[in-house]
Amino acid sequence: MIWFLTIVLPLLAAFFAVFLPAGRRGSGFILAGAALPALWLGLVEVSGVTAPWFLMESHFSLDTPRRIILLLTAILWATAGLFSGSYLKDDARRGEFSFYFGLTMAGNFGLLISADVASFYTFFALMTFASYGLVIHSRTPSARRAANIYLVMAIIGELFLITALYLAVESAGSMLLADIPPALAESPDGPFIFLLGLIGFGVKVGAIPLYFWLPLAHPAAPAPASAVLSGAMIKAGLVGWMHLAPVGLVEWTFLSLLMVSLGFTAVFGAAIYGLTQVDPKANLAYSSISQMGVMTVLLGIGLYGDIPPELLLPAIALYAFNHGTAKALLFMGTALPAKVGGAWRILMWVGLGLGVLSIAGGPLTGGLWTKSLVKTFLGETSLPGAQTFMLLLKLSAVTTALLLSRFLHLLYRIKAPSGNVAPAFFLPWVLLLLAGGWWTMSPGLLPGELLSHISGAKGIMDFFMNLQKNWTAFWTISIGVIIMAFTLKFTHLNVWPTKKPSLPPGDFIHLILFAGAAVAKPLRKGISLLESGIQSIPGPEKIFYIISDSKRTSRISSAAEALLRRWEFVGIGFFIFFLILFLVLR
Amino acid sequence: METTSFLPLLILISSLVPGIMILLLREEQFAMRTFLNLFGAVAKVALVGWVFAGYLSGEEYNFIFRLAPDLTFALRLDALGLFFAALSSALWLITTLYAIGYLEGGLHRNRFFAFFSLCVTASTGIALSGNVITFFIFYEFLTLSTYPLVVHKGTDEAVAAGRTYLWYTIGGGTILFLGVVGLYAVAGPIYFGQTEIIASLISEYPTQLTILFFLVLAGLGVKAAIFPLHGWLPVSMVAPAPVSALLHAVAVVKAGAFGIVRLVYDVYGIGVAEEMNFLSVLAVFAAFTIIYGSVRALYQNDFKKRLAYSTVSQISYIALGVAIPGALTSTGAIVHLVHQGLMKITMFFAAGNVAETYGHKKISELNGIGRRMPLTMGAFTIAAFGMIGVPPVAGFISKWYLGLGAVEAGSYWVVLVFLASSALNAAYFLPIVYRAWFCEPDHEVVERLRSGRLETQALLLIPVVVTGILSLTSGLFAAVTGSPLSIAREIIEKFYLL
Amino acid sequence: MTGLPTSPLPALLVGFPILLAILTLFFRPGVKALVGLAGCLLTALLAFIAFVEVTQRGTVIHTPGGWDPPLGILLRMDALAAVFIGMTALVGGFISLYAWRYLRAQDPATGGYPLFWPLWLFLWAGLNGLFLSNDLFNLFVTIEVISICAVALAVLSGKAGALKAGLRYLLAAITGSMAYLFGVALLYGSTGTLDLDHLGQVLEPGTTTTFALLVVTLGLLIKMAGFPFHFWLPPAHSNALAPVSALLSALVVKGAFYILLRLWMEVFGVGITYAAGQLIGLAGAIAVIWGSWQAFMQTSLKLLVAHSSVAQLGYLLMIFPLLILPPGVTADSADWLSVTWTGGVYQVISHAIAKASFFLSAGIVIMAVGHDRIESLRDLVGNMRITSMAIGLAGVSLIGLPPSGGFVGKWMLLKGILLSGQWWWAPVVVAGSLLTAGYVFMLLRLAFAPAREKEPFRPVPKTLEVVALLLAVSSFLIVFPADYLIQFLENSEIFGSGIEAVLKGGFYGND
Amino acid sequence: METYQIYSITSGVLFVIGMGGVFLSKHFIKKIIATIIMGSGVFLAFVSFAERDALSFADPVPQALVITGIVVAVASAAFALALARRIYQLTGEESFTIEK
Repeated sequence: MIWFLTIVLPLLAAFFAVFLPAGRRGSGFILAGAALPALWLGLVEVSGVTAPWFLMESHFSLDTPRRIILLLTAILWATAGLFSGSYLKDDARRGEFSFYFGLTMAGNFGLLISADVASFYTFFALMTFASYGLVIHSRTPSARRAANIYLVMAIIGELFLITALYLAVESAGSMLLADIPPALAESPDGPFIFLLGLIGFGVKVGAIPLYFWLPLAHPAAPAPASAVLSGAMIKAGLVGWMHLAPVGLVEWTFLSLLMVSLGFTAVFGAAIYGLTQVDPKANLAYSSISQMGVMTVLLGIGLYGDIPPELLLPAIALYAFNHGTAKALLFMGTALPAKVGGAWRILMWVGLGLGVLSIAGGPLTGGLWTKSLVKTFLGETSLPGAQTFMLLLKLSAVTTALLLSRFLHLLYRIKAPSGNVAPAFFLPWVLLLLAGGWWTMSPGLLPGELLSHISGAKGIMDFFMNLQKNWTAFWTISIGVIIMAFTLKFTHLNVWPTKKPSLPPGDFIHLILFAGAAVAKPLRKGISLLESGIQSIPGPEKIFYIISDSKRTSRISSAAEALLRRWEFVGIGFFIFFLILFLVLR
Repeated sequence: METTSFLPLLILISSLVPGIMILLLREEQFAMRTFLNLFGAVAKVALVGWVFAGYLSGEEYNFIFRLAPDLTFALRLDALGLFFAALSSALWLITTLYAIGYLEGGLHRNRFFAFFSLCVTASTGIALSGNVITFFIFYEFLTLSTYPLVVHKGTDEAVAAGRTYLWYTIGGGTILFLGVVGLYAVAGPIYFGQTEIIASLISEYPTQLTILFFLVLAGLGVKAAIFPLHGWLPVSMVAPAPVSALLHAVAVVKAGAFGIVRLVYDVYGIGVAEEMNFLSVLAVFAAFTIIYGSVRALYQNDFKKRLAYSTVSQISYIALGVAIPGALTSTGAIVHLVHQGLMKITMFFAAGNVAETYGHKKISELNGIGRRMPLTMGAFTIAAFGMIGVPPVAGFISKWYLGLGAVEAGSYWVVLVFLASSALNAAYFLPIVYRAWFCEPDHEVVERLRSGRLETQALLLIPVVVTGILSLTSGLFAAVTGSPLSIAREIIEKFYLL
Repeated sequence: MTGLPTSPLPALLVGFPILLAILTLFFRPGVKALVGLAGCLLTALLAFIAFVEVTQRGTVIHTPGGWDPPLGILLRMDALAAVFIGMTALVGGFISLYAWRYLRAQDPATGGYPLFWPLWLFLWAGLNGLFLSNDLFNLFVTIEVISICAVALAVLSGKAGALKAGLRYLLAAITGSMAYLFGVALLYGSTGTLDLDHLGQVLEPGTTTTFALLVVTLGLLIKMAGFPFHFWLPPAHSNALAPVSALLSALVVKGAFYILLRLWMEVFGVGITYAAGQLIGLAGAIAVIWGSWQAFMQTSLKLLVAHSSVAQLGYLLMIFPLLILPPGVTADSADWLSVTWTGGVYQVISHAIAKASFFLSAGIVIMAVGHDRIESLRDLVGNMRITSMAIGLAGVSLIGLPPSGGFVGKWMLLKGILLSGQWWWAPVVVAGSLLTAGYVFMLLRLAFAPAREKEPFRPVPKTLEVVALLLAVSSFLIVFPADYLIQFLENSEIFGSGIEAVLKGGFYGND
Repeated sequence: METYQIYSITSGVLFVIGMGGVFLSKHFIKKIIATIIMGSGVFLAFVSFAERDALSFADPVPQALVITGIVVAVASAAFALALARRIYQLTGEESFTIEK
């Protein structure tokens, strides 16, 4: 029951929000309430169910990594829902927003709890297409453009995805997601199928080189939607990867190295590019790409085969959890500085600071904990170049800190309202801060063996009290923060743009669009020429009409008939007929 | 074959007789006409349901009448036929309701509804026919009964469209005739399912049977709108919306597609068709049509014309499914018969509603229509997503089976065709959806409805909502017994076990 | 000859209409029509009785006055004759009803062309006589009676166009008859007999036989307007009054076909070659294409229908090549023979019904609009539902679409073609069907098109419309007794020794 | 040359002349006369065949046939003449033009 409620409640909420005035008014609570079953599933282990009547026989169940991510997702949707209720109070399209919000939520929950391909793909698609409505919400030209680029990329992703799924299901001979990784490990086509899936889900993850829609779309949406986009939905792609990846079963060095290097490219490239932005949300979006890079690296290690999946996958999930909550906190936080004033502002800054620290892996945060998971596995794997990667990972703390301190600075520039004011949506934000903080650092989410594998017998508190680790984290982050502060302080070093981004968000999409525009014009012209050409090609019936309708034809045929009517010609005909018949009768 | 039952005949009569009676009515006898229409439609649905239930419990229904030596009129019910009959009769009922609303106050309603009924008689006849010749009889009867519907408006454009329609269909019919006679000449009377006849003759008459296969295929290909025989379809969308809906979703194109299914599975048999490489030819044509129709659809600004080209493309899914040997593709093909019908009828209803309520016929006029007609466009959106193959709409189920089957058969190029088609479908359907929901109207529209009033007449609205919901649920609950998918699976099991 | 049951019915079938024809001459114009109509209906009834008689008793004969051949005349009614007589009765009966109402409306002053009735009854008697005749000379006499009556009917309106067409028709008919008669003379000269059965047994191949075959065939081809001798048909049929056109097209030309069929199948077994059959078939094929194309190009309604007759007669000629076995094929393995000839006969019937309906409908339209340009059909569907339905149904039957009679005929013809391996005729059938569809739907297209002027249609008597529709519907209903009819033809002893026997002997393989 | 052969050949020639006349001459009356010539040829053929097989007496059947044939031919010719005359009265035409 709880499984179905998880999906059905958000759907009901969506329709409730759009059709009933009461639903529009109380949308915040309704949407938040709709996430509760998912929250329950995230916290409490419930045995899976089979729904033979749904799609092509559906199965719903959870495993540890997915439960962690479901919990994350549920928290984000609940708080974002609550947040949106007051954030969009005066928005004319509020009902519509809730509608798409609910649908997307249903898709997001559904894909996480699905254990078979069909329902997974169904909910994945629902989430993908419904979130279009969230991205385009403001209807500004830039939002429209972002949404449309998002849609095109999403469809491309879906196409790769469905191909991967066809092949995977065919080779597994089963619709169960759990059967796919072993089948891929066995199949000679396994790497190819996985590569297709890598691309298909890569769009959603924002992996290099498929990410460029993301810095456009995530900032375009209203703050709560950006939060779930960047915090929760982006993880759906990751979950997809985890479903396909035969972690611990294969040794695909090439794919492994590919993922790791793409991951690191994202980690650094996105972080550096993000510095050029002036919109804090674009900045965050690049940070998301960068952080997803880390998760890509982790999964890439898994493909090398020397880390058991039961250790690696929960670790990735936990990393995602930390990033998700923190990132959502920051995204929703972008709406705060203009509204929060006075004493509340302190709380706001603390929260934002914690969020930033957590993402960067700062001392005493969940980030430190999750990042050390990465380090552990990088240290354990025998993947070629693992040492270098370790170094790169350490370096990434600097770039992340740089990027996010830039983010804080961008927020800092926003003018605060006077007086001790806090909007209603400040409360869900604080709730998110608390919930995220609590669950990231609580050991309850992780399986015991992973816990002990990482922190040894001493337990997690000991880990957090480890001075050396905290110190390392502290100084690496400090480097970034100090560089930022330094450059801001000295004008001739202040290269940071203030009004317009020095490089446009979405980076090389512009190259693509530019090239596309150059190609598209002649292409479109060519195709429309072709189209008019095709239209002007007469079909068989047209050719017949031309012949039958022409005056000339009718003149010729009536002249011929007139000839046949003449007695002389009949006589000649008689004679000829006579002769031939005579000949053939002999 | 021994038992004779008049039930199949009764199914035909349930629309034939009302059709003829309506023809004799006076134009203003609205109540009588509506009664006859609905009575026939409901009776047909009930009868088909009854027979279906009987069939499932093992009853056999045959009706045989000899017209001339080895020219036997035979109605015989099998799962595939009943499947199609159920689709026809159910959608007929819905379309009748729609048409009553659509033509309210229009001209020549008697003629319209009479031929409407005859048209459905023909398509159920096609479904129930037990042998090749009976199939042919109804196939041609369908051509004749749809012609007055295509030219119904009587405008010059409609009449010209009717001309093209006839050239194609009669031409196809004649070629089919040649093929059918040839089959009878070579193999004698062929009842559907007697694939052993051809199988035993194929080694003796390979050339003849090859030529005949392609003659029959070409004849059927006209109605199934396979390139290059599709020219009539985009033209004949000038007909009133319920007619387009019926032509595109149920009656005409499906008759062709259904015929192809019969030809391959029930006349030649999959084994022979595969062995002789007939199927690969069919596959190439079908694949080309899928892409071609989609590309052409991209460039149509006329709403119904875009839908028409989309039909060209979608119907070839069925042909392609048939052409790729394997149980999965076959299931996909057969289930797509129904799924495409549901989705396409929804789309045409929606297009009709928009045109009828606001007069918009061009896609460029559809900005913001979703806000004014949320239910209509909601149904349209569901159907559009289904056409693209987005789950959980019905179209996904078909595409899933087709794609998976193609992978299983090792025909990877077919998968690419499906993908390209999906992309193209998205490229021409999503702009409509985008305009409807996310664009502001270009000009001021009289807001004729708000506060409790329906967005359009109830009789126009209910059918589109019903078919929209059906498109969704037949995908969503595809695994439930009685769903199109489950029936298609049963049908296919039979073919592959035999 | 002995052993066959005798019955007075054959004599009655010929004598009764003649008697009535003479009787009608004595009445006032107004009454004449009534008596004539009554006579026609009675003749039709008689024909049906005779038909039933044959179905019950098999072939029946009658020798008027008890004189046996060769001195007397033998009237013999076998299944083939019965079918043709029945067809004449059915079509003729409907046309009579139509004519009664039509002529009165056309020409109220004189009581509606009173001469129509005696002429039509004579014609009917001639037709019955032709179908019942069993010797060459009787066939000549009956076909002459038919021709003269037909021409007289064709010129009934007295208009110059009709007269000229009539004279052309008459001259062509005389030429054809004379050619035929010349052939008869040659045959008689070489064999000394005119009896068809006897002739078939004694005829030997030779130059005389060849020449006889030549002139008889060509003469009959002229009379049945086979290509390239169709020059008289379109003017004659299109200028006549509507019921007359229907009679001419549906029945009269079939007389010559009947003789040709009987002679080729029964008498000339020894003289005919495979190639000759191909030649006749070729003439038929050209007629199909040419006639249909011409019909398609016409702008006048009745000319269109008349050209359509040329084409339809072509189909009948196309059965001849199929009935002649190619060298080296024995009749036992030729399983297409019976389907072909019974199909041909069935085609005759369905064409007669459909074409009659077509001409009658055309007459109605012309009556309603006052001219016979095809344009006049605009918006027919909106104004004259019944007639447009009749045109539609008759047209569908002409095209040969199911479930019409024309379909069964075409089916059997095509099957014969494919079974015989002479596949080269198949494209002709296909193209002919398409062109037929072309002109039929050209009419329907106009019928559905909006009218150019207001109220273009004057009201016409409902009876006419109903009769035309009934005929059109009959062209579909004959599908139901098709199986019975074909069995009836197949199983009966036809052409004296029976066509199966002749065919089994083979025209070629025997010698 | 036997008598009946002369008869036969003559009849054939007459027939051909008649037929040529029907097809090639223009005037109505000439055409009608041509048909009569054809008829004469045919009847002559019949008559010539009356003497066959060296029978001592002439075969009566052809004679009977010829008489009937002549009646028919005369009737036709008369009818044709009447038509031609009527056409002339109505239109003044004496030969066939291309009509519809």
